[in-house]
Amino acid sequence: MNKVVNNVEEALVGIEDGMTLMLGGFGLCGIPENSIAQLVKLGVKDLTCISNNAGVDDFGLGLLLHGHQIKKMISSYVGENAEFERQMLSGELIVDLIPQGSLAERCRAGGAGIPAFFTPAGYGTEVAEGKEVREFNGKPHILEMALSADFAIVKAWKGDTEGNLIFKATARNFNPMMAMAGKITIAEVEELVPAGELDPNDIHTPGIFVQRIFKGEKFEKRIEQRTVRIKN
Amino acid sequence: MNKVVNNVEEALVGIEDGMTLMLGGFGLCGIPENSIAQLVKLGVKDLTCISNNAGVDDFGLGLLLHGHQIKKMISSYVGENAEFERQMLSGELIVDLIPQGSLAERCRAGGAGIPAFFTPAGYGTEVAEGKEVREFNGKPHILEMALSADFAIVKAWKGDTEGNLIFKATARNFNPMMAMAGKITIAEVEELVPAGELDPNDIHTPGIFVQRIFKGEKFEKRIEQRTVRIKN
Amino acid sequence: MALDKTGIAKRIAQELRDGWYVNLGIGIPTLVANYIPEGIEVEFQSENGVLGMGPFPFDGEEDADLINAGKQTITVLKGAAFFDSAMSFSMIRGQHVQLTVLGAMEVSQNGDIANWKIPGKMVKGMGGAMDLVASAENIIVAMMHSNREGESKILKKCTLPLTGVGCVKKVVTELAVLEIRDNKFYLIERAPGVSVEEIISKTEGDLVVPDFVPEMVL
Amino acid sequence: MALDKTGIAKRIAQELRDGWYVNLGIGIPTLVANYIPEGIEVEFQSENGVLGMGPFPFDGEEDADLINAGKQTITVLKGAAFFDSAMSFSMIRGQHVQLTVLGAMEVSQNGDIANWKIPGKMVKGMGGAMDLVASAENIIVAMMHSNREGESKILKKCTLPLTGVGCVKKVVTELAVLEIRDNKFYLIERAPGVSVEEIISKTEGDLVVPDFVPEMVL
Repeated sequence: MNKVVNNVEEALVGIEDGMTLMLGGFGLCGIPENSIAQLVKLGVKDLTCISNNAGVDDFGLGLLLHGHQIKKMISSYVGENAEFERQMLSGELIVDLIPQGSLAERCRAGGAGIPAFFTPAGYGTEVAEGKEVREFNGKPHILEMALSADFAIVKAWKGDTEGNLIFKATARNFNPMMAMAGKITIAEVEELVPAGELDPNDIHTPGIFVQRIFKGEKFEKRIEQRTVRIKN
Repeated sequence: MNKVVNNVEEALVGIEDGMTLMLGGFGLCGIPENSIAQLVKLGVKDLTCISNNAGVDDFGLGLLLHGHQIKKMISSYVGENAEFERQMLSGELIVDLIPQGSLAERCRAGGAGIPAFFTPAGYGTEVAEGKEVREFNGKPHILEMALSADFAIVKAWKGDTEGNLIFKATARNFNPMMAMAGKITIAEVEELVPAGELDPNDIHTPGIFVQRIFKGEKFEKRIEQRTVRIKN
Repeated sequence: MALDKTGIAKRIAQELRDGWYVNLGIGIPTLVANYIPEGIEVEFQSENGVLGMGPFPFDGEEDADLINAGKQTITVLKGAAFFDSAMSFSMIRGQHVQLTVLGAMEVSQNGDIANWKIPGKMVKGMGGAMDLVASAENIIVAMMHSNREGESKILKKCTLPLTGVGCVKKVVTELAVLEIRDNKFYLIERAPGVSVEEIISKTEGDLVVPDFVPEMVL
Repeated sequence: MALDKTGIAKRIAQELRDGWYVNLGIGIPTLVANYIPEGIEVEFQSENGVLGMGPFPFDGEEDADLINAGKQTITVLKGAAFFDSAMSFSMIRGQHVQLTVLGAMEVSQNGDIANWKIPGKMVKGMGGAMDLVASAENIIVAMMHSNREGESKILKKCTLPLTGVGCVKKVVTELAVLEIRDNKFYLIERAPGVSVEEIISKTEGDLVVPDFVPEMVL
C-alpha cells in the first residue's frame, strides 16, 4: 500500500481536460497551493472546480481562472476576485453558487454514500429553483444532492505514509469532506511522517480516503486580510 | 458559561419518566456508566433509549432493563442480553432495530439540522417497510429520518470546562453524534481539565454541543469479550 | 444623531446573553465582539471552523492558518476548538448557535432578507448566509436604514434576490431598533437625538410606532 | 474432506489484494486476518471506529477502550486511525472499503442474504450488516453449506428476513466456492477431497457445474 509519491508532478498524473476537481481551502487558507501551481503548468482545460472560493486574482484558483482553465465553478463565495466576476458576468464562466453549509454537506454526502438530504438552507431563494421542497417539523426544506469529483486535492498540515491527515487550525475547513468525495484523493502536506508517528486519536482524515500523498515543496500561505491590533 | 456540575446527581437533574435518552457506547465500550448507575438510582421509568446496544444482563443498559425502566429501545444490535431478548419476545419491551450506519447517521442528522436523508442500507428488508424508496444512480435508497433526544448522555476520556471533549480509541463510537443530538447533552469524563489545556486541533466534540460536564466518580470499564494471545 | 457603525455594534451587543454561542457576519457585525456587556460570557463561532475566537493578533503574530469567515487573521481564546466546515454548519443548521448577526442590503416586513446578489452587477455569493438565516432562531440584522441614493432598505417587499424568507426578527440600523412581527416593522427604540419622524420618512415598509419611543441607551 | 473454519478463512484470504481496505464480520470472517498472503498489505476496518486493526493483545495488555466490532479486545498497527461511527459508516456506505466478508444464515441464488433474525426465536439485530451489504461492491459470504438439521442454506430463495437484496457475489463454505451470476450459483472450486456430487446434493439453489471443478489449493 504505497501512497507516497515523490512530488506534485507524480501526484497529479491522470488529471485531464474536462474533469471535475474538488479543491480544499477557505479563501486562501488551507488551499493545495503546490497542486494548483502544477495544474497551471499542466494547462488542463475545461475543468469543473468545486471549491468554496475562487482564490484572488493572482493566487489560488485565480491562477487557473486567469488561464481560462476553468469551465465551471461550484462555490459559495467568490467575492475577492475581479477576473472571476468579469468572466462570470460575460458568460465565459459557468457558476453554480450554493450555500456554504450545503456545499460542505454535499461533499460529505458524496464521500459518505448519502445520495441526497434535506436542508432548510436556500428555501424560498434562487438556490431552491428546480429542487424538491418538503416540510419537516412544520418547516420547508429542499432536497440537495451529493457532490463528488474525479480528483479531490486537499492540503494538510501533517500526513503519514498511510494517508492519515491532520489539519491545522482553520486551514481544515473543506479539506476533510473533499478528501472523502474524490474518486482519487491527493493530499499535499507540510510534514510527511512514517506511519505510527501520528496519534490515532488525533487523525482528522483517516488514510482510507487518501490515495496519493506528497510533501509540498513550498507553502507561501498568503494572507488575504492581514488584520492586527497594535501592542500598547 | 458554567457547564461544570459537581457530580452525577446534579448532572442528571431534569430527566423524567417517559423521556427519550441517547446513550453513547458500543457494547460496553465508551458507555456513560456513572450516569447509567444514577438512572437506576433515580428509578425513572418508561424511557425510550437510543443506544447501539443494550448492555449485558448485569451492566450497562442491562441494569435499566432489569428494573423495567425502559419502554422502548432503538438499537442496532442487542445480542448480548438474555433479559432483553426475553422482554422483547414477551412484548414487554418495544424494540426498533435499525442498521448501525443508519443509526449513526440519523443521530448526526438530528444534531446537524438535516431532517432526513437517503441511504441504501436496509432496502428490500423489514427496515424499509413504510419508508419512501427512491433510486439514485440506478440504485434504490430509502429515506431515513433524523433522531434526537431530550437528553444525550455521553462518555469521554478528557473534557474541559467549556465542554470540549476528546474520546479514547474505539470508546469514541456513537458518543460524538449523540452529543450533537441531545436537547441537553451531559458528558461524563475521566479527566476534567481547565479550558486551554486541550489542543483546539484535537477536540472531537466541540463544547457547543455539551451543556453539562462532570468527572465520573468511577469507571469500571468492563470488558465484554476479553480476547488475548499468549506470549511465546 | 444617527449612530455610526460602532454605535450599531454597541446596541446589538446589548442583546447578548450569558452562555450564548454567537455567529457574527462580516462588517458591522464583527465589531459587536468589542462590546460584550460586563458580567456575561459569550463564545464566538466562525463558520470557517472555529469556536472561541479571540481578538485580532498583535502585529507579527498573525498565523495564515488561523482566520475568521471574513478571511481576517485572528487569535483564539482558551477552550477554543477547530473543526471542519461540515461540523461548523452542523452547529448552525442544528440550531446550536443562539444568535446570528449579519448585514443586509434589504429587509422586508415579513422578515425576508437579501444580501448576496445584485443581478447583472454584483454576485459575490451567499457564503454561509443562507444556512445561517434558514436555521437560526434568533437573527439580528445590522444595516444602514437607506442606501447611498437615500432609498429605504427597510421595505414592504425585497427587490433583490433573497437570502432567506421570513427569518429576520430584529433589525438595528443607524436610526432605530425595529422588530418584525405580524408582517410589520415595530419601532422599538430610536437612536439618541433621532426623531420618530425621520425614522418614519426613511422606512418604506409598514411601520408601527407606539406613543412613546425610548431612546437607545448606549 | 470438508474444510474447518480455518480452512474457509484461508480460502477467503486468497481473495485479498494488495492495498485493499477490508471489513471482516464476526466469527469465521475474523479468522481471515490470520492468513494474509505473503507480499500483500491490506488494512482492516472495524465498523466500531478503527482502521489498522492488529492482532489480539497479549494477556494483561488488554485495553477496555480498544475493541473490534465483535467486542473483542484488539491492538492497532502503526498508522492506525480512530473515528466515530458516522465516519466509519461513511467509509462503508461511500464504498471506500474494498472487501466485506461476513457470515450468513441463508444465501439465495439472486444474491440475497439473511443473517440477523429468526422470527419468534432469535433477534440479535443487524448491527452494521445491512449497511455493509447494501454498500459494498465486493462481498464474500463465509458460511456452512447446511444447517445443523442438514438442510441446505444455499437456496433458491431465502426464507428468513433479509439483510440485503441481490448483493452477494461469492460464497465460501466448508465444501465449495460459489459465485452468483445471472440468478444462479456457479461452482468454482470444491474443497480438497469433496465430490461434486456431495456439493450438488447439499445445494438447494440452482447450481451450474462445469465439466471440471478444480480443488481449492490451500
